[in-house]
Amino acid sequence: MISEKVVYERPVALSVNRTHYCPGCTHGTAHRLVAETIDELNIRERTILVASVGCSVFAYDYFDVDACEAPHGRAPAMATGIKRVSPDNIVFTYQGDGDLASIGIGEAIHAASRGENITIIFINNAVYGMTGGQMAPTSLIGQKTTSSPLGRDPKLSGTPLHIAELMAGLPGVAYSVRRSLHDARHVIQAKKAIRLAFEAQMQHLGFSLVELLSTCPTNWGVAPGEACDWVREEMIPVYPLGDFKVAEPLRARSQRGGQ
Amino acid sequence: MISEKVVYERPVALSVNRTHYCPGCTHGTAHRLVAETIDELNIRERTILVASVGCSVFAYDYFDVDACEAPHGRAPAMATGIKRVSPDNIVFTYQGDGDLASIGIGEAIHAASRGENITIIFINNAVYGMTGGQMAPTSLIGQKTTSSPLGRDPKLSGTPLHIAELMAGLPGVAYSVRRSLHDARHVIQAKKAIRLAFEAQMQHLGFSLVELLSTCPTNWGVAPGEACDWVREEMIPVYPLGDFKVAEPLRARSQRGGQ
Amino acid sequence: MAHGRIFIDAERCKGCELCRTACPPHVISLAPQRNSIGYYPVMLNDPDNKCTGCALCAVVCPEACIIVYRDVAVPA
Amino acid sequence: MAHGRIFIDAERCKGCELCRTACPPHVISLAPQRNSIGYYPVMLNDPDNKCTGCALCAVVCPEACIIVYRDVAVPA
Amino acid sequence: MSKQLLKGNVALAEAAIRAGCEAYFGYPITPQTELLEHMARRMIELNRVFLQAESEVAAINMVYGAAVAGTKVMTSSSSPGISLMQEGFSYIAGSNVPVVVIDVMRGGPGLGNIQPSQSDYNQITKSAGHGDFHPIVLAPATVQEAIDLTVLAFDLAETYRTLVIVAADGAIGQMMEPAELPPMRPKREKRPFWALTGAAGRPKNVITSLYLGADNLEALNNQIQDKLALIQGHEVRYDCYRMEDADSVLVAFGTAARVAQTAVDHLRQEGFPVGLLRPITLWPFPERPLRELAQQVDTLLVVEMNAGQMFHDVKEVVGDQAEVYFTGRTGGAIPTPDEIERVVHGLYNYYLDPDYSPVGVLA
Amino acid sequence: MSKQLLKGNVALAEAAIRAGCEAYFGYPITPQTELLEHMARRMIELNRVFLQAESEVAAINMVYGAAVAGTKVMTSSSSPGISLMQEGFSYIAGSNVPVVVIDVMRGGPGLGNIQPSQSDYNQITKSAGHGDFHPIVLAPATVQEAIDLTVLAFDLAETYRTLVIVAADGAIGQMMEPAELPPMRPKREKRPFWALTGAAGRPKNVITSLYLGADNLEALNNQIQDKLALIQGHEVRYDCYRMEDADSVLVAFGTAARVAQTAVDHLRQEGFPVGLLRPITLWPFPERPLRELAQQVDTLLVVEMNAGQMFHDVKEVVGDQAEVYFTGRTGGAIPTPDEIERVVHGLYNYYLDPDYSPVGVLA
Amino acid sequence: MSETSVVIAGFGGQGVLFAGQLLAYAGMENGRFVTWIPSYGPEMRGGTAHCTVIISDRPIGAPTVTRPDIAIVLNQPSFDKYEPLVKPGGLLVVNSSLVTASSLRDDLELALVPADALAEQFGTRQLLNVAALGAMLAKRPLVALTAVDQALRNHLPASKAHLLAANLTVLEKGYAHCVQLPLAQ
Amino acid sequence: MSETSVVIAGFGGQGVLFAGQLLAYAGMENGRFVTWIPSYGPEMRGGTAHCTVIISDRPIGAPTVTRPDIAIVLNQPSFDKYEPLVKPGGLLVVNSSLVTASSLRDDLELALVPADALAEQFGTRQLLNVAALGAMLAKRPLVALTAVDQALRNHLPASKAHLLAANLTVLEKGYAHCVQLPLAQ
Ligand SMILES: Cc1ncc(C[n+]2csc(CCOP(=O)(O)OP(=O)(O)O)c2C)c(N)n1
Ligand SMILES: Cc1ncc(C[n+]2csc(CCOP(=O)(O)OP(=O)(O)O)c2C)c(N)n1
Ligand code: SF4
Ligand code: SF4
Ligand code: SF4
Ligand code: SF4
Ligand code: SF4
Ligand code: SF4
Ligand SMILES: [Mg+2]
Ligand SMILES: [Mg+2]
Repeated sequence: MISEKVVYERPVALSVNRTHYCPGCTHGTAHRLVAETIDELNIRERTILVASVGCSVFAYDYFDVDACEAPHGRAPAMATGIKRVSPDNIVFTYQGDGDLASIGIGEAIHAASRGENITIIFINNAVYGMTGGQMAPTSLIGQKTTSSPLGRDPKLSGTPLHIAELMAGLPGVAYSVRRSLHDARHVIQAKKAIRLAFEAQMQHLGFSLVELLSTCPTNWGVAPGEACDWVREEMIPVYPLGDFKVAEPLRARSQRGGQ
Repeated sequence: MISEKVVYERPVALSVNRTHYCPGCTHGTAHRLVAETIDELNIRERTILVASVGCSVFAYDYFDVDACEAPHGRAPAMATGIKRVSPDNIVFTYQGDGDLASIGIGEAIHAASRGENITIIFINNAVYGMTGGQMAPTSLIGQKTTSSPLGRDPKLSGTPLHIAELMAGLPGVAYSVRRSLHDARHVIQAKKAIRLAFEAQMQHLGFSLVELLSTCPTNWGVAPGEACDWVREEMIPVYPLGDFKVAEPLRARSQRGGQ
Repeated sequence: MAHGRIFIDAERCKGCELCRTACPPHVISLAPQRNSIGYYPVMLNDPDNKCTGCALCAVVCPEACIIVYRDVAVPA
Repeated sequence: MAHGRIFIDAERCKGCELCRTACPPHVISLAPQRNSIGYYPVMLNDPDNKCTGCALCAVVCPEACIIVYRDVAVPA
Repeated sequence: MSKQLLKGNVALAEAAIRAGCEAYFGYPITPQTELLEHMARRMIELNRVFLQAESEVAAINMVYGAAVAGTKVMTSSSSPGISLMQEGFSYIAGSNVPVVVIDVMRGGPGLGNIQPSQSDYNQITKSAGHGDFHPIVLAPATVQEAIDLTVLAFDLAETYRTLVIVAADGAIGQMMEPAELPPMRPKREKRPFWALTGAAGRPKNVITSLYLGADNLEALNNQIQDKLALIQGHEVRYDCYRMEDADSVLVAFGTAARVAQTAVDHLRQEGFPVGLLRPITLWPFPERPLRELAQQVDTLLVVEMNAGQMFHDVKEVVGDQAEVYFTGRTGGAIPTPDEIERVVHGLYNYYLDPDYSPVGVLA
Repeated sequence: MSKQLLKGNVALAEAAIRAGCEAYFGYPITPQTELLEHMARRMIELNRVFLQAESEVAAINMVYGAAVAGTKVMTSSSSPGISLMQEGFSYIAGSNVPVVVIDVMRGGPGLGNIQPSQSDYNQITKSAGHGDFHPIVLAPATVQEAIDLTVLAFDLAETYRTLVIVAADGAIGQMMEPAELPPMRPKREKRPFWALTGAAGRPKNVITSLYLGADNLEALNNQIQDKLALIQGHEVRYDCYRMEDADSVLVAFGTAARVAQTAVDHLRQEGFPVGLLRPITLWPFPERPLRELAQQVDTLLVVEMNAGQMFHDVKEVVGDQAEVYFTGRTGGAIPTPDEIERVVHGLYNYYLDPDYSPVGVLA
Repeated sequence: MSETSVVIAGFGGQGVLFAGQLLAYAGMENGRFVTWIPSYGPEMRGGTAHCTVIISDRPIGAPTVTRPDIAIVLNQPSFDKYEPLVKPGGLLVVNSSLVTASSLRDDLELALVPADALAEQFGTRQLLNVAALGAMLAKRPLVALTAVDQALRNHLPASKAHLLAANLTVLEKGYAHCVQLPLAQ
Repeated sequence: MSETSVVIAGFGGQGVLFAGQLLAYAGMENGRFVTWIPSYGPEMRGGTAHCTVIISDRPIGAPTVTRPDIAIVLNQPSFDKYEPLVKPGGLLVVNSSLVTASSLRDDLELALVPADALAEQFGTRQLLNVAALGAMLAKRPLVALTAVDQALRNHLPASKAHLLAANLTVLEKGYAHCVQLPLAQ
């Protein structure tokens, strides 16, 4: 006899709310992966999300966990405050590249350097999504944005910041990797990394960060599918995927390079 | 016939004011080296100092150049503002480790990442001198300070931040080295590095930073000579001296390692 | 060959078509009607039962609006 | 052997003795009197003319208060 | 130049450029983003300085740097960003350098929302961070006035070597209205004598806000207070509307004043003798005209898009000379003429029946 | 417990600990540094959370984090650091979480100096950053009161889920005085129901200050305004000194009030019927008592260590009921009893000779 | 009416902001006071956008209104939102290509225009906004049709210049549709 | 006098802050109101430090004074700074081991005490602060000598416990010196 089994369904840690994300925006994908991880690790009831300011500002509506909303860039500081008083909770921030790499770089670096036992999901979409597509520290050279209408000029605005690599240089960091969300194979790899990042925290190994290359079809001015192509063709050459720091206890389970 | 020549005298770019530094504090040494450099390069009349908040807060009284005083940690932003509107001026900041590595890490990293064509003299004395000896991000593991009375505990406060190395990782940086001020040989090497840093700016190569290991006899609670010993014995092993980034045009003139 | 099917929550779907691109046997297509939010959702269009239940569509779906089923042989 | 001498601005000197430590022939010593700020400054104590004018003292002096002279032979 | 349909944010930006703004540093934030974006395009085009800073804290300190170098410089932001600039404002105040800031206010507290608001009133008029200081605060009510006051802001900043804040709100920033831009000013060639330009052929210039010893810092403060008094004496600006025989006067600024003006028209049609006093400078506050007015009318109704901030300034000035009431909306809502009219009706009833308590009014 | 000779900063810190402070995050700044240093030693000793943050911006957001997690949490700073916390304050306000902040004020604006001052008055009583909010502000005048008000601060913060600022100044922070510490409170075992502790066996808790749509944010603001009104109704605190038959009253808080008190003694000796009203809560401001007082006396002289900030609150409340004058010192100077007495002498002369203009007085 | 407020609402991409600007430009060219204000920020994500245009004979107060005189609704969610809000006696212009629901209010004038269809027929589908605008003007001649015509000529972005003729045609077709058709009740 | 203010000033390292605390403890143990406040911050770098102690029968106003009743000056810069500031009729205690200048004021009482010398002779050089404090008390018995004695016993830091006896001796020697010597005019 033939019967059916469910091989994929919506994770429990995602709330029932609809997202406000644009069609094809991989913020949604990242949310799903985090939620799946929370389900798998069975930590929904002790996880605390620190949402940030960016398109993901309503993340607290989309996850079914206790959550708060940090001022722009300050999520790692807020997460520090929470984790220090509640070391048994699993604390993660979800931050965009404007939030983490621009205004919040200080808080991110210091949390990492202190080895705060928190997890950061870092969405690099090379642009400020929420405010309408301005240049981010992660925008590519030559990338046209609403605040670099002639394309990012390295002489005026410098070069893309490589957060996963930067973090990997700090001793307090247990896990720092970059993954991409532009196709199924990479999404699967991203998921594994997210899971390892949370496991790093559960094993008290210190700071963990997963940088996810993500699309912003709206502000890039392309269709969702083309946005995925742009990640593959333009972003990945600048932002190589890979493991930049993997603490010893996690190493056996981490795939090299993640490509 | 025997006559005398002056082989060393006070540089012109140092003003006549007495410093308020404690006896043996090598802030004074760093000032002198910068002033000598300004004299040698003949740039006193186009140099602008951005002083910071720390024991060197009065640096603008000690140099005979145009100068301003930035809010704590924000000297690189202020220097950016100045340099952008006055690209023909030589702009440098003088910052302590609390100022640059703690509260001001964001401004420092972004100025470096943008490749601002400015020079930073960074005084690492492993402590907040001005406010009475609290822990800095550069304090050593186990170092007793007024805010880490039991010694810096990496589990609570993380590990020392390596600024020269961190900066070297950013493409906008033309020159990032570490030197020490604890004895004559090292002072001479520090001087060469400071000169190269200013030359980097004069050659429009981008951001330059010289990290100087410096003493704080007062807050370390030791005599000036012992403070120099402590730099040699305790700090240098943690903060290796050396060149972490030297842009091609400077390379021929930079000595390797600087030890 | 494994056989499966998918359920798409058309009210959540935003018609981004990432699933369509990801589907190896190309059994997903755009629906002709907008949903109530105004998007044209996708639908399973699998007359020949080519869906394998591989779940790649679900893996890429940003809206988590796909449920994937796969046939299993149940010992009678 | 080169020969030199140093001038110390005693009112600027803070008596940190870094110059004393740096001086190869040990010709610098602490003065017995405080200066007007309250520090015991250093002084050149070189009865045997051992100062070489090497300037190492000046190189380490945080107060930039040492002037170093060196003898030079002037063709007569 | 003739009138164009201009978006407030764009008008603010272009007005700054034409007033001679040499450098702009800013950080994106809704609802002022188009201002930054216009700057991004135009300043580069004109070979002037545009830089997107890494944060508002960095932006205000870049501005501070460009100001000590003697250039006409500006930043813009909205409420949370303005909060982050408070320390920088205080340093600018303590250094007597000219700076222009545009605040396109939005709803608070906290992240709040991005709708129009006037709830930065206290934080920009009462202090610029710590210490005793008031920036000049200019509040436009139309896109045209946004242009005119931005130009004025640059002039006042230079004249008094002071911080000037143009306090707009999300509605002014986002709306389009017909307005005329001024001609482009010629580039200023020389930096002011006090500026940091390198100590060539003159003693060094030092710009600092550090004054060790109470005496020195008090001397600075006295100088600042003298300057503030001078500004209070010379720079008060306000507008009056239909004051003839008014026995009740609305007091409102910016977008709230537009609505109040509509309400005045309606109320006048109904026969209520109501006028409007609209402060244009929020600091210096139009104290004397308000005090004089208070002696002539019975009632003042302050209308704001906040919970009653300017209300306290009005009350302080009016004292016991007239009744002062408040009505307003918070959270990004704009009051409607209806709402204001209802409150005014209530106030008139109140005089007939002292037990009547007008809705939505704080005494 | 008997009296000890305690330094203000240490007393503030130890009082917080005994009041049940579970976590402290702070950044060094003179003249509050010993507070942080005491915390560094004692909190670790007691197995509580102490962390030196990388900045004041980080510190206030760590505090915000610990607050949303439902712990009693505190930070401390001095004026420039308080400026940097404004955005954080506003988020805390918008989230209705309890937080205690100690501000040991110093001279401004800018870097200013590290001498005692009261020039944060506006920035802490008028707003907590952007948006409509007032923290409760408690102003101790002695080391003993610094202790008592710190304990009270924790209780008020919890009761109203609000931000409470203890506004001391460099003199209170640095001086030693005999004072008695309260006993150590037992550790609180449970986190409040609204806290983020993990959504175990209950629906998730969310703490945010983001309310999209004017209606939602206005509802939040209404709730906040209701809370503020409640606080104004219940928590006004002030102190009166030698008010019997006074016809002139000094109004001063904190260190200025100590000096004013000495001046009152001297003036009484000379036969001048002078009293002192000392606001203990700077917000909520003691409006009613002041207003009542104003109806009984001729003159109020506000004495502050700033250029006249509380002065405006007094003036607003007093209206035209009495004359309100100001005298003060800025830049970190503490007024002397002499100076105050001279001004009071001048004021009495003024009544005899209306042309007489008292020195150092702002009308 | 000396002051008229118009809300134009629809999906992102339906050109509501531009339609509003056209109306404002036309009003301005007719020498009247005008304001235009968009919805902005994250509420523009995930679908809907709207703008408010006010045209008046005297200076305009708030640029936003809670109850518009006229609403042009280009999709179902906009219909749902604005149908109850239009002032009594006001006009509701409905894109009948996408909106099937009908108004139960009897104090409104209703103008049904198959905007998508007209646009597709006489130009391209994107021009539905102009079709609806034309329909509105047929019912309420706030500004002269020629002024909108002029505004199109002056302000159509360079990248769309080739669509000028189509725009003008669709504008007129929308107008014509509502002038000729009997009112839907 | 119901309220007396004392400034103690000298080089960093001369123990001025601790001497002031001793006086404050003693005053407190004598049941009086006391305040102590130090100079603080960067002005402590590069040499000088001072503190102000006020002892009073009633609550104390400002903990700082511009013109103290008593100044104890342990070095020349402190003499230069405070000699002109002491209130008329006040007391100036001078460490004559380091200060050679003499006061020209005739409205002051002057107490010269060779504090360094006494300290070195009867204890260690570091105790000069206590010697000067003793001298002051000989001229103005603000608090009982025994109260200072007690304060020393209670508050000498553990690391200096071995110096207790020396402290007590030097305190008394300072006291004795000024009780016995005729006033310097
Ligand atoms: C202090 C402050 N500054 C600026 C803003 C405006 N702002 C909101 S989101 C954002 C940038 C978001 O970009 P990113 O973090 O990359 O997230 P994305 O939207 O791309 O996911 C900015 C600048 C703010 N809310 N607060
Ligand atoms: C916003 C702000 N926070 C804190 C301070 C207090 N403060 C002054 S200097 C300093 C630290 C100085 O340390 P560092 O930069 O290492 O310089 P050093 O004194 O060691 O040379 C601090 C925290 C301040 N002035 N402003
Ligand atoms: S604007 Fe960009 S990042 Fe934001 S939701 Fe849309 S696609 Fe995603
Ligand atoms: S405290 Fe330390 S860093 Fe500061 S001047 Fe003294 S020795 Fe130098
Ligand atoms: S499960 Fe696989 S085959 Fe089936 S629809 Fe999804 S992607 Fe296509
Ligand atoms: S990926 Fe998801 S949202 Fe996108 S079209 Fe497919 S089902 Fe719809
Ligand atoms: S010049 Fe050389 S030898 Fe002479 S005193 Fe200096 S260090 Fe000594
Ligand atoms: S190094 Fe300079 S300051 Fe130090 S003792 Fe020698 S001369 Fe004096
Ligand atoms: Mg982004
Ligand atoms: Mg340091």
